[in-house]
Amino acid sequence: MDRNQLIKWLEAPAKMGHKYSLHAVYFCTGCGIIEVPPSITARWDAERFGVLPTASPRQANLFLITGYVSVKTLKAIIRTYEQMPEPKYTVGFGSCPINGGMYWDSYNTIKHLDKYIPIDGWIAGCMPRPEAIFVAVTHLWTLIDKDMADGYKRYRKYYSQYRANQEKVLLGLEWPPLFPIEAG
Amino acid sequence: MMVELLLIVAFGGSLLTYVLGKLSSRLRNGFALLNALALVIMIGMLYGQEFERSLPFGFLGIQFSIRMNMLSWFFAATILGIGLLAVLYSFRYMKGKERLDYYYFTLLFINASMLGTVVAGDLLSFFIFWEMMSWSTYLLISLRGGGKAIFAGIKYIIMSLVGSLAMLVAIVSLYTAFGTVDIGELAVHMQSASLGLALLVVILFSITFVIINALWPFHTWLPDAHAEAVSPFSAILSAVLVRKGLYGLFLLMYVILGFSFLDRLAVGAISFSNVLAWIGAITIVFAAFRALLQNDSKRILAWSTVGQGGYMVLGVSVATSMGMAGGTFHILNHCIYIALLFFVAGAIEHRTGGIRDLDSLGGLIKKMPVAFVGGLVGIFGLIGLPLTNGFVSKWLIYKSLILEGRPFLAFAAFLGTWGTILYGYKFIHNIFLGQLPDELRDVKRVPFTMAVPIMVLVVLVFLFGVLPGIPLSVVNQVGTYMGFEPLDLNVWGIPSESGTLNVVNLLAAIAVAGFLVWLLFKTLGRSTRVDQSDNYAAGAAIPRGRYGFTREFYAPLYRIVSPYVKDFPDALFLWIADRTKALGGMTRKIYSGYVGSYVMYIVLFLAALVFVQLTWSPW
Amino acid sequence: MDDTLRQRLDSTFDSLRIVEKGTNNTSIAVGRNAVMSVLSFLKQSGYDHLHAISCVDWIDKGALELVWVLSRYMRPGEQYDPKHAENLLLRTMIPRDPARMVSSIPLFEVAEPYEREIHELFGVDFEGHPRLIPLFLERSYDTPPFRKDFDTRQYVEDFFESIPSIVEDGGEGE
Amino acid sequence: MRIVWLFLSPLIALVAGVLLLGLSRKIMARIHWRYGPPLLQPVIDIIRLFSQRSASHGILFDLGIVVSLAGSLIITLFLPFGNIAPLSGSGGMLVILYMMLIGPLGIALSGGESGNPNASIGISRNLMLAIGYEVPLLMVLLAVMTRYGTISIVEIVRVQQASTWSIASWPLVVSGLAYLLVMPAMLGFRPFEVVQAPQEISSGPMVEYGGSYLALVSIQHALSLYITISLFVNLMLGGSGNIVIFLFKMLVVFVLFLFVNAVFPRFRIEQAVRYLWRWPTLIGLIGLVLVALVGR
Repeated sequence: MDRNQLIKWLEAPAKMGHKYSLHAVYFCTGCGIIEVPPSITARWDAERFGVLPTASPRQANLFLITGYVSVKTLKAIIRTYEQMPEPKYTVGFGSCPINGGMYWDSYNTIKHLDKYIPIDGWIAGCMPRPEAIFVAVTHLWTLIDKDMADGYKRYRKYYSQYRANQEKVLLGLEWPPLFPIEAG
Repeated sequence: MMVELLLIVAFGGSLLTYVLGKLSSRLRNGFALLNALALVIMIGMLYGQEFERSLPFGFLGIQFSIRMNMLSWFFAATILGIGLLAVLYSFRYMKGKERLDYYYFTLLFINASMLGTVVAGDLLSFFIFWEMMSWSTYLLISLRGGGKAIFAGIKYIIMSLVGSLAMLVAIVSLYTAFGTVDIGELAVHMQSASLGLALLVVILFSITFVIINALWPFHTWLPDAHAEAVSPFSAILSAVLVRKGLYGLFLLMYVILGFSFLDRLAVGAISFSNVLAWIGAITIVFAAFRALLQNDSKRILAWSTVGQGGYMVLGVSVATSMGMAGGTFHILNHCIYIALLFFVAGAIEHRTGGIRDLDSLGGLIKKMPVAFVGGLVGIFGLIGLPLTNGFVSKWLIYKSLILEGRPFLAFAAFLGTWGTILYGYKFIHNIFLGQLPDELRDVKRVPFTMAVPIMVLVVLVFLFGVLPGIPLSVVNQVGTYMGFEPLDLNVWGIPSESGTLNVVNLLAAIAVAGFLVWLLFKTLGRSTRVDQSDNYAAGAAIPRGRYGFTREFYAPLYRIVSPYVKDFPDALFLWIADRTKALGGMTRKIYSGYVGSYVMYIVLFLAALVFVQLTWSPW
Repeated sequence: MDDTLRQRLDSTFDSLRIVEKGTNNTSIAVGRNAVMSVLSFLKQSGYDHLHAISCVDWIDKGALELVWVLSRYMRPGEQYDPKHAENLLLRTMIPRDPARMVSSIPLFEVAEPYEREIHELFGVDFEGHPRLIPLFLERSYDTPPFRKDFDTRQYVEDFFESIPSIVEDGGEGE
Repeated sequence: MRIVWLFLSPLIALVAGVLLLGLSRKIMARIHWRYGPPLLQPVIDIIRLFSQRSASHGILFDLGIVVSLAGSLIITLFLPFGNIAPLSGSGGMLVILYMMLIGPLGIALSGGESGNPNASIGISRNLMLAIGYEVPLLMVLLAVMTRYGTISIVEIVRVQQASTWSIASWPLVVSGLAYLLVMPAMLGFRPFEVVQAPQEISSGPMVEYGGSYLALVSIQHALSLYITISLFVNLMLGGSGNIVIFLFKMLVVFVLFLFVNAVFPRFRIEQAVRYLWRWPTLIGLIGLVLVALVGR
């Protein structure tokens, strides 16, 4: 550990903790999840970056949305995202969450995921290789360092817009709003 | 004069309650409470007194006598204390039920007759009070009426009758041998008694006391009785009434027989106290695993009553001052926390409209916080976690067993405790934790008059757990009365060379550590309170209705142990009862109502007589 | 399909068309009213495994075709022989509007999810189905989405593209 | 001096426990042919968790883990750490046995309050596993206590230092073998990792813990590793007067069971209990009978 790192640790331990302990929700949303097992096991070993899959969203702070998102999956994604404790980071993985990808003209697939939950970064490609996950992780480090990974703050701030979009596509949600929604 | 007055107030009060009940229910309730309170105050004033007195009337030339000493006082205090709380608790619990005059009368009458047994100075009056106690208990067990209640009552009374008969035979044989039934005189005479007589008396008395103490294999009446009895009476039944068996054992082993005689009652390694200890050990393990299989809140507690009786017997039968103190102290502790638990179970039953099935409860911690605290503390006491009273007595029992070199008995005691943890947690979890079902959304808090007994007992559990010196000094006096060396005591615990117990140190350590962790938790962590429905369900909103795991809480363990923990004694007794009934049916067939057959019987009988006379000529 | 079964089928039901293309590729086309009796007959003849119910939209003919995929593993009353294991398709045409069919749950309980699926994707109403509630879809569609006249491209443009982006302060939509 | 140790020994236990946790992840990674996280990864995780805002399900949800961690901290005062056991005079082995309950019981109550069935299943498995390994363990402990005729753990350590380690002495060697067999279950290692079982019941009792809750539970987990191993070292390997040697003994024991952990799959709970009630219990029983026959 060089001296810069040490100074950073002393200055902002919470931020550094978040950087080097990214625990991911192990939630298979689409076909892209097939790239995750090699990246967390012996071949690419994500644990050396502090990235570890967890069993429950309560314990996690990183959400990888891997692949296309159908309307039903979106519901589970929103629920899972809302149950993660703040600060939390989301990364869209593959081209489908970005703009629908090859499922653009599907009647039941979400096109732009960032209309429903905030996204801190994208990994483009169909499919991205596991190496891309590590590029994304290191990139996320930079974003956390510069306080630019602020999706959870944006979610809080523009919650009424997000909630309206979610309710529009899902025809209503079964759970009450996470944050109070101001009128208008 | 005080003791006579005590008995008069107790019995008179119960009768008067019945009479007053015919006038007004409020008057009856007030008087019952006042009566119970007066008795508690009187027994408080009697603390430390020791005397014996013959009453001015007699029966068949036998003088009735009553006496007061630390042993009697100890048991009388537990009886009257729990009695007072049970009466207070009954007001709301029994409200709106039928036959209330009868209920209060019987409740107070049981208390009075239990008091009678512990202050009786001779075996005859002991027997009379004992019978009064048995019969009134029967009446209260089957108070609710209906087939099950009557069955439970009959089961109890038959087993109790067997015990009473055994005791009667023992008393008569003692009387024929020594011409007296006074306990003090008998104690002197017994030292010169023959071994055969002593053995007979010991075995007969033990049958009585083991039955009433619900030890294996004579425990079978207790779970049924609890399932049917009303909760305040369940508290009395399992806290004090069952322990009359231990009072009897104390009387028999240490007052009438004494140490030197007990040592002589042995054949090789099989001595009386050894047999008793092993019965206790079997009881502990068997009851713990039986309780695991139960799914009814009161049946779980009933089986735990059976099991805890085993601990007391273990402690008592070790016959060192430490084991004795542990056993005696455990009687007091058990009486506190089991009454607490029955009060809690009763409160749940009262507020949820009679639900006792653990599968259909849940999440009540938010609705009934007082009951939760009571239940948690009671279970902690039952397990014997440090800082509760159960810990100190169990510590004494374990330690005496280990130091006496009886690891197998100690193992049984430990195993029972670990079983207790399992069913204790199940009790807490299935009633109070988890999701609140929709049907129980409108459950109200525990009513005040039911909360007061619960809170009093909660305080006592902690008080006796943190400052065990206070009750142990009383226990020490009981031990001294029975001829044991007094235990070294401090108000904070037990100093000893082979391992000191210091509960106040423990309390301080836990308090400091708890405070530090709490501080860390509060300063560093931030949290938001969320609703119970905001729960991880694999990304889905949780479904309506039940979202919990309560059914068959220990299913894998059930599958492993259930083939081995069948209630064999119960099946055996039921089989005997069945056969007896069948035999009765056959006997009834003899009386066919046809004169010819009667004539034939007579002729056959005469022929048999003639045949016998001709063959063997016995006459 | 063995000849005895074919003869029995022909003799029991009229207006039955059996098409056999090679081994193990047999389909029976029946009128919609005869479906239940043919299904029941086939079930008794050993075809007691319903794999799936499928639906095809013949928009030019103005009809929907329902297909029951059945399997048999042994002939009833005979020893097991791997040669007897066969698949069979039972097909019927129903009008597109109104699309109605009798539920086959009384014969095959496994039909329950398949019929729900066909109901929500093709808009076929199964009479006698206990709960025709959505199985996969979270949204409701004017035209059932698997029908050929459902324009997915139009739907995406009309609906998904109409959902607004999140408007943040000090900038256009994200 | 005693006051200093009163605060120092939980602290050392804490540090040692967290290091053991980090070491376990590193060694496991190396056995899997991975590079593995840094040694201090648990510390980073705990820092991260403390900075997160988590969800609370009620007062008992908070209190349960506080009590659990406090209880675990206190046991370290009863275990002779080297020669020092600040509170050893307050109850001996029996108190340790009971205090070891407070940790799991606190988490059980807290997890139960969360109202998640996964948590309840985990707790029920935890308690079943506990009664599974307590049967042989209690036999072992009773054999040790009967053999040395005391319930004071300091006394047990002193006798061992004067003569030989328990595990190397007749007849306690049999009990020592049983103890070795139940150690993985006590540590919660595979093949007995049924309580958390992340792939199966979403990490069991911990499913609803996030943020500072999970941080405290991780610390408690580290402490319970320390406690379990140090009890074994004290009872069987003779403890030590020297802290360094003591910790080295702990490390050896820990790494031994880590290798077991790394290569085994998971039992089902029923298989685990059946196993624990068969071989370790049998061996423990033989040990107890031998001790009862041989005497002190």
